[in-house]
Amino acid sequence: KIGLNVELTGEMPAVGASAKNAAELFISQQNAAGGIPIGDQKVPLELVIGDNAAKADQAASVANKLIAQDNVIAMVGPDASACAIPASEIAEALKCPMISPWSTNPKTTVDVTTGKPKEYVFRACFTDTFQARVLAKFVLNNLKKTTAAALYDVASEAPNGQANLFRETFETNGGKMVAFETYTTGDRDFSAQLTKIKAANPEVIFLPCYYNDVPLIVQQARRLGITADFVGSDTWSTPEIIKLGGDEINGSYFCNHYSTQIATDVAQKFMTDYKAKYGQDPDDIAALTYDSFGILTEAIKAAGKLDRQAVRDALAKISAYNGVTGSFKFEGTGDPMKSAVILQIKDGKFVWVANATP
Amino acid sequence: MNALEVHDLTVSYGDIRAVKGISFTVKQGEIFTLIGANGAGKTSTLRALSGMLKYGGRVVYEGTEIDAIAADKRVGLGLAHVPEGRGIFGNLTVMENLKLGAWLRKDKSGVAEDLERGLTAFPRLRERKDQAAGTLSGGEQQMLAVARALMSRPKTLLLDEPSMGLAPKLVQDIYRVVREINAQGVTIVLVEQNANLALKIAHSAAVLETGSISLIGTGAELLSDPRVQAAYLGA
Amino acid sequence: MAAVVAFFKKLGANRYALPVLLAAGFVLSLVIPQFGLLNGYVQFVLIMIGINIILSASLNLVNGYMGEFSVGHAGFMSLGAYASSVLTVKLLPDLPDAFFFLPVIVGGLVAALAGFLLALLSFKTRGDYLAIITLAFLMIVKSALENIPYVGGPRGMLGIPKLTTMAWAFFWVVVTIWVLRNLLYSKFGRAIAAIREDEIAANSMGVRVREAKILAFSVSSFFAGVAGALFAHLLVFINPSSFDILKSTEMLVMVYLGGIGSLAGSIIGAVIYTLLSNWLQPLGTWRMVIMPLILVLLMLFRPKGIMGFRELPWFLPKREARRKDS
Amino acid sequence: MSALLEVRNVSRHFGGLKAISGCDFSVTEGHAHGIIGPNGAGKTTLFNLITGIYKPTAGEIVFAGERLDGMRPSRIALKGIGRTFQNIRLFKQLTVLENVRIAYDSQLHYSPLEALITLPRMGRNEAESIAKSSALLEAFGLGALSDSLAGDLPYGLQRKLEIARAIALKPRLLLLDEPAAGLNSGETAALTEFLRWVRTEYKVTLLLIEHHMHLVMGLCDRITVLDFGQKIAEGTPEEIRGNKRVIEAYLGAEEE
Amino acid sequence: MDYFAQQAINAIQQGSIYALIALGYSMVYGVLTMINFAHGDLFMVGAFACLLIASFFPLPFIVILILVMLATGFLGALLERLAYRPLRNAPRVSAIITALGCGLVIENVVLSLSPYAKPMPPLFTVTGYHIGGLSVSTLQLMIIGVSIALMVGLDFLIRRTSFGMAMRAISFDAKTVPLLGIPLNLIISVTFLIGAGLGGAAGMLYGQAYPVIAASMGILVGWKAFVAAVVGGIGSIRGAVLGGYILGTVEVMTVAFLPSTYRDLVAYSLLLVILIFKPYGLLGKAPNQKV
Ligand SMILES: Nc1ncnc2c1ncn2[C@@H]1O[C@H](COP(=O)(O)OP(=O)(O)OP(=O)(O)O)[C@@H](O)[C@H]1O
Ligand SMILES: Nc1ncnc2c1ncn2[C@@H]1O[C@H](COP(=O)(O)OP(=O)(O)OP(=O)(O)O)[C@@H](O)[C@H]1O
Ligand SMILES: CC(C)C[C@H](N)C(=O)O
Ligand SMILES: [Mg+2]
Ligand SMILES: [Mg+2]
Repeated sequence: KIGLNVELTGEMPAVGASAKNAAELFISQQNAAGGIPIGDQKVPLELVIGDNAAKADQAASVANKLIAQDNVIAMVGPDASACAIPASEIAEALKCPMISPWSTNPKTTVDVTTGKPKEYVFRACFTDTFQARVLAKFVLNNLKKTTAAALYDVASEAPNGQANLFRETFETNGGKMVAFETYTTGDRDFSAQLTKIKAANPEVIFLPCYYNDVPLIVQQARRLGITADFVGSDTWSTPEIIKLGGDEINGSYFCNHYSTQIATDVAQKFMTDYKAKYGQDPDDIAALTYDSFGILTEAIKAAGKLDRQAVRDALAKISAYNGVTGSFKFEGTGDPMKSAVILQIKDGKFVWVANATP
Repeated sequence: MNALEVHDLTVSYGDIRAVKGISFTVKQGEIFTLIGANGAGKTSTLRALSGMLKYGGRVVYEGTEIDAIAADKRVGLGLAHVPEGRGIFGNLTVMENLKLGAWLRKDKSGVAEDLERGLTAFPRLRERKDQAAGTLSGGEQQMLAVARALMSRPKTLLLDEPSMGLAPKLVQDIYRVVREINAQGVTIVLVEQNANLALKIAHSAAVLETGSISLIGTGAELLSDPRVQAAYLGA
Repeated sequence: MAAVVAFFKKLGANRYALPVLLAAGFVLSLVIPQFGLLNGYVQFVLIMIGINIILSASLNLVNGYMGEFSVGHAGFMSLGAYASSVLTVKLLPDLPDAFFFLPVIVGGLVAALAGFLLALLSFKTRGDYLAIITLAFLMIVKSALENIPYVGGPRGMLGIPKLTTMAWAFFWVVVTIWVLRNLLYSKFGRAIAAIREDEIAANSMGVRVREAKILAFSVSSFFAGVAGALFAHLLVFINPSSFDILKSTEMLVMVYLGGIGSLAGSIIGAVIYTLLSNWLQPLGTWRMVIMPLILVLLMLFRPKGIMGFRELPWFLPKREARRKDS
Repeated sequence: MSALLEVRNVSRHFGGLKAISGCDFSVTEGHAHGIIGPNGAGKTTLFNLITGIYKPTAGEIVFAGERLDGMRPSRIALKGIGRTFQNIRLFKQLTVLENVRIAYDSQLHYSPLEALITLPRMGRNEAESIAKSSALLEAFGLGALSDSLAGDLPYGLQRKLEIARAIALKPRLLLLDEPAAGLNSGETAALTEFLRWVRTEYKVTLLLIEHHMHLVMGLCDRITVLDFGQKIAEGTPEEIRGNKRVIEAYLGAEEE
Repeated sequence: MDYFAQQAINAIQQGSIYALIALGYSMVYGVLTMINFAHGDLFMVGAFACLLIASFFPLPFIVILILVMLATGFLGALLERLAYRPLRNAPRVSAIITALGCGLVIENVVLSLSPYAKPMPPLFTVTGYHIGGLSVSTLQLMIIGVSIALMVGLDFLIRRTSFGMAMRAISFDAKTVPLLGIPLNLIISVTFLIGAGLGGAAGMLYGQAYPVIAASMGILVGWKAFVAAVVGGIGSIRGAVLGGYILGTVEVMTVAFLPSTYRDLVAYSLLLVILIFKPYGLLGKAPNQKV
């Protein structure tokens, strides 16, 4: 029994929907093969889904339910850091392994009071510290731009963290932030902030914003006559952004967990299966969720028994799992050693531009 | 033809039966008055007649049964009701209140004429025609309510306690107006506490006691009835 | 249904029933976690029910008994949550568990102070305008918290110790209901009801309208703050967006579901709401279709909520109950 | 006997409308004092000025030697002025007893903190309030209806309850705004008796507005007549009855 | 200077949208003294209706606008008929809570049917004018124009026509209205039709200006517009417009001249202060009830 704690309602329903799809795909594939081998018998997997409505308190309550009531062996999710952090506290306290597919915020896997890594919390993605470094370097070295502005959702955990980390690394590496603007979740008019940014005249605008805000920002910026390049984070990574973004988003760069163009065999197979089942290309969340389930079952197999402690120990020992989004290795923390890619949006597609390793 | 025929009318509020099956007839062109103590069911009867309340029994207006007709449609048939408590719209000006009274009428010139007539009959209203009606004194509001009802050119007018809260002189004024309206051919059903006054101008009358009619007759008959004198005239 | 009513009537009439039940409840709330009689999730839900009871009862004081319409209680709640967390996380990190009442009371007092000021500033305002003032207050609190780095800004506070236990939750529910009952059946409670019915007449009958409103707001926001403190130390993580207009909406739903002007109603509303929203989890987005639909249907058939202006005999002080019997 | 209430040169304007202008009169302690005048003369406005619901535009109002103008209505009520309203304003969704208790509450002395944790003093106070309020209702013949909702009472009893509620304040001065409105002549006669009883039983000075001349003439020691916001006459009932101006402005040619 | 002028244009656009939504709140309030908390969601439905119509029938802009207004208008009238009318004699809050519930139902039904945000196709070509450092687009001009036109029209309807008089009469005392021969229910239905239709029109224009539409788009804007309506003086058409522009201006100018995180703090503090000093809003009248 595996729990899935995702954002089906609320601010980012697309995230929850993709995660749910990927999870169901994974489960059905495993069960078609009779389940996973534990000891000498095959055990079918069962999925228990809880909706956290993209809210911190709901996420905690769902985590509680999945772990204490439904007795799951481990929990996958939540994805948004704002939800993943409180849920991770619960998982840690109840000693249940948790893997967040997509929460990039450092605090998810670290106990803030002691500064030590949490024992039971893992993630399937890189962290914001890493991502910010990758992006800052990309802007400075590849794009050769030295002035940047940022516009982000101040009330949302991931964008907020990414913006601040980006500013830090960008400036220590010789760049200059000329404007640093915010909005709040749910806003749709950014003209005031953009006018301000326009006056500061940056070469690049960093937009660590969720996929449904980005298109609006980009369109309003172009309408105001802003010509700077847009750079985004992994918060962009759903094909939805292309659908919503129109012409204006063309040419923008963002940091991602994997690229369909440099896909391995594992990834290739996942992509075809996913497309066959849901009629659309899988996005990052789908891929990472799929991988989270992958490493989890790997760990369960390795543990050889349905015991939370054993599963967590096996997870921590994973050293070379080959997933859709690359290879995984945990080295004493819940953060995998993983590489990132930089993609560009070009004529309705995500085009691979560069690789970045830790 | 009779203006109104009421057969076995009942009105209930939840479990409370306010009117317990009363019947009476109002002749065309007369003043019919309904008197009775507090809570006897007078207001409830009028509300039933104008369609404000659901009721049992039958109401025949100018020969046709109107039980299935909604309140706003009854006004179109010429049945107007000046409710207890006046029901003026306090947030509208005096003028606007009067104009609303003519909602169903299409003849602009006729309406303007009636408006003028109303303001002449009640000079107090002309003085205050642009004032919010809610700030009028009680008596002024009562005049406005009557004037407004007349704007629909009713054939039958239901009046609920028009003298309530009025200065003695104004009561005389209102009653003079009621008589005048009646003289112009409008049938009037008048509900009153002030039995003395009402019975003096009524052609026929009935006494309502806890939801039932206890006496019915001409105005003069009831005025001289010892039971009425004892109970309602404070004699 | 009638049998249930009769049962409660009998139970309510028995004067030993209440203390016995209270004692039993308290012992249970200590014993259950000690011996792990119920799983963690059920305990979590039970504590949430407690917190929600406190919230709906406190909101009911303003929205039900006083007839105003506050949509800002999530703001009071967040003040309580933050104030108490600052205490346990930053100022008194070594506070023994048994002294948990201290940060909770401080949280309540900070919220009460805000309620006091809000009522003081807006005493001239009524109805929909007051609703907006409370809404603006909510937005200001949220936005202020987002701008204070000391409490983590928009990302909120982490590492709050998990101090809210079933016993504490139970304790505070009892305190809330007891205090509110005392208040409601005192001259101040009558003053509040009089204001709801007719402010001008109340004034002319010697009711100090302004003082009564301020009192109601302060007490109500105190308990919203208490609930916030318990909430923070249950979830161990808070951020400003946990206390948004949706949270206020949730409280409104509980109050009107259970019934305005009734403590019993507040309890019923909170229990039903909390249970339902957990049971309906598997329905995903349709859950949020069904819950409001239930509310709408209830409003259509029982516009004042399940208990609207009715009270179970337990919640009446003895003298009232006695008078009603004789 | 001395003047309990003095209205000195009081005016109140609404926009351009002079509802009361330069009104002067005084009420002697122990009297029943009537105010009559045409509709819209400013009688109710005068009551609202005395009880603080409106603030006077000019002039002063003195009660028992103390200026009232500028005070909040609740303060004024606590000084000893009770009132009823022209359009009944009961607490409709509360019981008859609660209506009276709310007014009686001004005599109770305990603090909010005592209320929150029910100290014994509060209990005693409350018990006393129930007893006294019930007794008052009993005296008014409303005892049997204690637990009915005020809004469910028949009209006549609502008027009576409003008076009882005002009496619960223990006022020295009781303002009654058209207590007989909507009563028939028989009922009005009974009300006159009742008001006499109230006046002696509770030792209050009465100031009342009324259009029923039987009541006014039968009950009042003195009558003030207002028209267009100004006093046009004052005197004993006999004097007023014969006053030409009053007949012209108010009473009309034929007396009722 | 350019900077300020540009921000002023931004403020007017933002204000126009708040004003347009606030009008619908005020209109319904003006008649039933009831806050239609579902209005923000009707606004959202307007945007989706526009998307649906536009993706199946390539009609001219104005025709789509009318269809959208009719569709949301009928939804609003239906809501009134089914959910609010039975509560007309119930306590006022019951109706408000019902409206809140209905709003949630609508929002979540749309969410369940369409979890992803949707792109809104442009219905006409937006031309941008760049004069010096200033940019104005036809879309902005259009939003501003439509709001002002609707405001003037509504103001006329309510103040000058007998229909408007009847609406105001209903707000004062609905029971008496039929006694004058005025069809009460019809007028209320039409009021909702217009009010919700306005919301729908706002949603559609909004969708054009911010072409990513989602089920949750109505909540925040809805609440803000409601705030605007109240600050202006709820029930007053001119007040709604004034409130909308004030809110838009304060929001934009705070961002323009202060750190943008202070936006809500400043905007709502100002609104709070306005309401404390003018408890019935800027153009609202204190209920002048005679005692
Ligand atoms: N809305 C209502 N709900 C419940 N009962 C009502 C309602 N209206 C009237 N009643 C009751 O119905 C009975 C008749 O009332 P009605 O108003 O018809 O009397 P009335 O003769 O007009 O009295 P009044 O002289 O006071 O105007 C009374 O007992 C009253 O209490
Ligand atoms: N709040 C107000 N705003 C504007 N005008 C008012 C207000 N209150 C009263 N008035 C006006 O003041 C005048 C006096 O009104 P008031 O109610 O005092 O008369 P009244 O003598 O009590 O009459 P009635 O005998 O009919 O009750 C009226 O013309 C009324 O329109
Ligand atoms: C886009 C989000 C769902 C994931 C993001 N990286 C976070 O940490 O919250
Ligand atoms: Mg009557
Ligand atoms: Mg008066």
